[in-house]
Amino acid sequence: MKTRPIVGRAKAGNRSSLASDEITSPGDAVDQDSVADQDSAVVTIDVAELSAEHADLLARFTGEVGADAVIESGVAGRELVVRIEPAAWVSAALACKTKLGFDYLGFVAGIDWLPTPAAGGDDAEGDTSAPVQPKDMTFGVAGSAGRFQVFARVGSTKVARYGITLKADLKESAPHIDSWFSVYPGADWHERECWEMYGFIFDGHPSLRHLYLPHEFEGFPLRKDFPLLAREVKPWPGLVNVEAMPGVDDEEGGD
Amino acid sequence: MSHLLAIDLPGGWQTTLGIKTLIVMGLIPVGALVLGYTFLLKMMSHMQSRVGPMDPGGFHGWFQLIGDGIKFIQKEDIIPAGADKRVFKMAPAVVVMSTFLMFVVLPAGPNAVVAGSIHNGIGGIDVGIFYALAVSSLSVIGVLMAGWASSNKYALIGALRAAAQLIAYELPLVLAVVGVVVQAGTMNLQGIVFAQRDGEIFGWGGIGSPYILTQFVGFCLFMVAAQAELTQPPFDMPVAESELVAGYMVEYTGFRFLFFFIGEFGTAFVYAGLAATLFLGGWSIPGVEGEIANWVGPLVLFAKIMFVAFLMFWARFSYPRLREDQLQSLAWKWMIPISLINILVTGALKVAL
Amino acid sequence: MVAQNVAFWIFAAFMAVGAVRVVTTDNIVHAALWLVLVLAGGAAQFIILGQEFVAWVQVIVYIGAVIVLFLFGIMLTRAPMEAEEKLNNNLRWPGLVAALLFSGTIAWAFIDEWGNDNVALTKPVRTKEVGELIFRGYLVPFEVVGVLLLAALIGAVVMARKD
Amino acid sequence: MTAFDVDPKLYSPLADSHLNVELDTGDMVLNIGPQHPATHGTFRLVVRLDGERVIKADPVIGYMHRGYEKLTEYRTYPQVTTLINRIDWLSSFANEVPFIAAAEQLMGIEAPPRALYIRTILTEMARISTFLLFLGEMGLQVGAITPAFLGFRDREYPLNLIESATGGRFHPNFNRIGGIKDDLPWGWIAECRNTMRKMLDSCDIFEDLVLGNPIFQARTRGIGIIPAELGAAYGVSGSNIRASGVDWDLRRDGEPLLPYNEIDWKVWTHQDGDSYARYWVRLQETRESARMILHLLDQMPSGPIMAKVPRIIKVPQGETYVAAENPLGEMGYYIISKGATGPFRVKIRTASFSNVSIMPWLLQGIYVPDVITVLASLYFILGDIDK
Repeated sequence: MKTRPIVGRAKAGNRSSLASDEITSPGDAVDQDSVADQDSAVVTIDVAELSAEHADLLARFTGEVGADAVIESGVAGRELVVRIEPAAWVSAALACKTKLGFDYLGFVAGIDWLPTPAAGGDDAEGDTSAPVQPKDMTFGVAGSAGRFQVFARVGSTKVARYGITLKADLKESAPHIDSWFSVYPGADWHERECWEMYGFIFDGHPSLRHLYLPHEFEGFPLRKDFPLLAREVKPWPGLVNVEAMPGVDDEEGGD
Repeated sequence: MSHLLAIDLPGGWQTTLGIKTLIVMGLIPVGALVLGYTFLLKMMSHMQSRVGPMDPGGFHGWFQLIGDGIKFIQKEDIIPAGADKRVFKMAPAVVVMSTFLMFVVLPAGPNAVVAGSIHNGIGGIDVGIFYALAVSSLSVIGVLMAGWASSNKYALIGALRAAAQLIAYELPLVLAVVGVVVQAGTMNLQGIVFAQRDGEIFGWGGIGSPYILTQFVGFCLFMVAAQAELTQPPFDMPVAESELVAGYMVEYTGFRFLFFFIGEFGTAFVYAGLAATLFLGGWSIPGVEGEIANWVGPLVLFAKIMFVAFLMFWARFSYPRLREDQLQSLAWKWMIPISLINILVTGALKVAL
Repeated sequence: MVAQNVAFWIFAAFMAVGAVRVVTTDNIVHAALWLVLVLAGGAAQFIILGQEFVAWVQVIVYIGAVIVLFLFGIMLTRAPMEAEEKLNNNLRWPGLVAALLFSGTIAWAFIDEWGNDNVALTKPVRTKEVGELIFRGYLVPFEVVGVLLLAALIGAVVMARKD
Repeated sequence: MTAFDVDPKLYSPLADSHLNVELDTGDMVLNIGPQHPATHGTFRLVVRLDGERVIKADPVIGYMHRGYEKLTEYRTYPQVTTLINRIDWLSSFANEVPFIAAAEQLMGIEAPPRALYIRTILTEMARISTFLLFLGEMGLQVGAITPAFLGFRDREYPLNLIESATGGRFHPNFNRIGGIKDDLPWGWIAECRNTMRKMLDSCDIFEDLVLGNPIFQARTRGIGIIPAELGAAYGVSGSNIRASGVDWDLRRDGEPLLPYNEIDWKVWTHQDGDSYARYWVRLQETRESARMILHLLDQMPSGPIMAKVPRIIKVPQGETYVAAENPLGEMGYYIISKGATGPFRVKIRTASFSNVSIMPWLLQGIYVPDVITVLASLYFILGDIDK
């Protein structure tokens, strides 16, 4: 995977005076010791040492969470992705927040690895507007045990520039996982969204209820087997092979 | 029989009451219109670089206000289903009535007084200013009626705020006037005008003695309190459109809303008139005496009213809104003590000099 | 004098209707609004008597402040929109008896004291005279009333404070 | 746990859901919204009041939910940009940038420098137009109507520039994978310089008229304080967290999507974390953006505006997360691609969603008027919450 090289590093002079004592000056090479030191507030990474950075972060993460909990890891773009045991979901978050300096919650979301069905169903003719997705079930970075995964990204307002993405597998029959609410209170809404969109149940969440959808809504819209009704009912506008709308002259419809 | 109908009220209330009522009823919409036109539309449009109100009709958007009026009149009159209909309908009338009653005491010339007459030598009601402030407090009842009868929580909160605010600012308003009353030695508005016209500053009577010079503290207090009584920014919590949508007026539409609107601007006109009369010498202007003053007087008064109203609307369009508790603490912790001190000092000087 | 008598009776009729509605209406806000009518009638009666100052004191204090505080309190605490059944109790007859007794006593006292005297209505009472009465003749009662009100105010504050 | 423990009782559903909201004696449940001038759209805030004091607040969102995360799975990459334009509709251009950058990153394409510069300029211009609206709107929410009109007036200038460069005032859809659609029109740069000077002047006006007003200060100082630590745990980002003293700006600290580090600029922070600080920070950032644009115009490189891009855009298999500092905060896209012409899954991380999620904690125990100033100072766009 190719990444764009970093054009340059942020200038030290750009920092506001409020954090001036925490600045690493631009010329400093990244000191591995200081990176390993958890007290150091700012870590700048260079593109050449990217993988080393990730390895170091992974090592620190594994040290905090325990080697048993980490299943697989990988790099997505510029970010470290770690797949962990679902049982370690909350303890990993706690370690990230308290030990690794990831004080900032990016998001909590779900993935359904089932292949995207073709718009309008498999027998839909002519609706070529939607992208054709592969029909086999493949998993992304750091893999997956099954169809459902929950993934979350935590960032840092102090350790600049990168975050860590955690993934955990969920059983398809009973997608349960512990809530992050007690660690990151901001997970509240994200988990509610994830619950209503994927049906993942976050144990320990104070009130899992609908966030976006009406409270009588049934089904989990972001699951891949939930049809996008708009495309079922009405084909993509602009398609030539369209059934004439009622009232339109049939001869011109050309169906 | 005629004697029976022409009820002999004391204080000269009976004098051609009907005709004068008509005049007043004509004056209020005109006053409201003038203020609405000059300040709401034109001054505000200039201050805020507005395009819309400057456009209709060509020159400076002169047609805008008429268009607004037409719009209000043709709008549907909606009464909420849960409303207390009788009270709901009555509320705007109560507010406007309070404004109407205030109008009658403003003297516009030596003999041009609506209420009160020659009974006591100078015309006007004996308790003029006190009367005006008393009837102005009636509008609170209308506001509370409107807020409660609308069956809307925003309206209710707006009405509660209005009540708390109007009660709190009634006191500094009255106390600010007391200084003037002490200095003039009368509560008759006409008498206060005469006192200013005939007064002297350190023995020099060239411009009379407009009380804005001697009662400047009182003037400031009066203007602030009047602004609060009018529920204009920075004291517009009862209508606070960004918080309470429109407060007690939220459920009113069309003509009933127009009533509130006329009441608002009409009352602004009256308060400006009271301030002009109490502190700026009212209709009197140095050098104009005798019968001619009856004709020049209204124009002079009008000019002074426009000046005071300009100050009011300037503040209205510039300032943000205070919070309810800040408003209360301003009234009770600052304005009332200051006005009491003002009265004390005025009284002491009055006795000493 | 006829006109004033007629006016008196008209206002009195309004006040009587208003007073009855105050106690019979099921809606507590309506009761307060009917009370406005009664108090306004009172102010009108004062004007007929030539007491302008007292009339406007009646308006500013009772209508502008007391009733507003009533309404304020009602709306702040519960703001009932509907009529309440529990508002009226079953003490109408004792109430009527008490009212008749009271008005009878007052009427007897008035008639006994003044009899057929006419009230002098030729000239309205000036504010100046009222002021002189208060601050010369009745200064001590005036101050006593002031202290009493202050005590009531402090008492109310003490009762209302939670801590 | 932090020092700012979150009371779980706070989260018992107050508005759960739309039915049977019982009135306690003395308390009053007030619906602020979904149609309310302070909510900038269809946002509903259910507050339980004791007098005018908020006991509990429960935001209800979703009135404008358009299901973009689902829709992106049925669109090709160029089609997705028209969708995400509508997320934060006040700064549409800024929405496109991280998505396009993510796609470029997965495809291994690099946009030429001139395109990056133009992207930066237009992003900053979107920031200026968004913040000018805020600077006026906040005045309006506090009760002063004049700033709102001045804000709308001054906002026209950057919008006109965006329109003349891209052809669209609100939804430019100007970014392409590998560059931008067109080069700047003739005379645009000179006009842009003039406008940016005008923007600096109008910032001075807001500083005098709103920020310097004692009533405004009395209304906003000490109101709605977001502690830095808790704010970060809630995911609050952008100017809101910088107003809490967190020196963190993705333009400088994040992935270098745009050439921000080639110019001289400053990240503004304020220590107070209250509504006033948020206004102050945004005002300074508006100024800083105008200065940045002037710098960028000075350094504008010449050259092509599009890189070599295949005719049919197919993004290789992979995952990436790219976030950018949008006017409202961190706007990120987690794109999972399976090698098709469209994404397999896009997680859209919007700024306002997280910024607003702190509200139940933030609004406890304050007065109704302060609710309005806090809402206004958090500055959310409904489309950014409901995506």
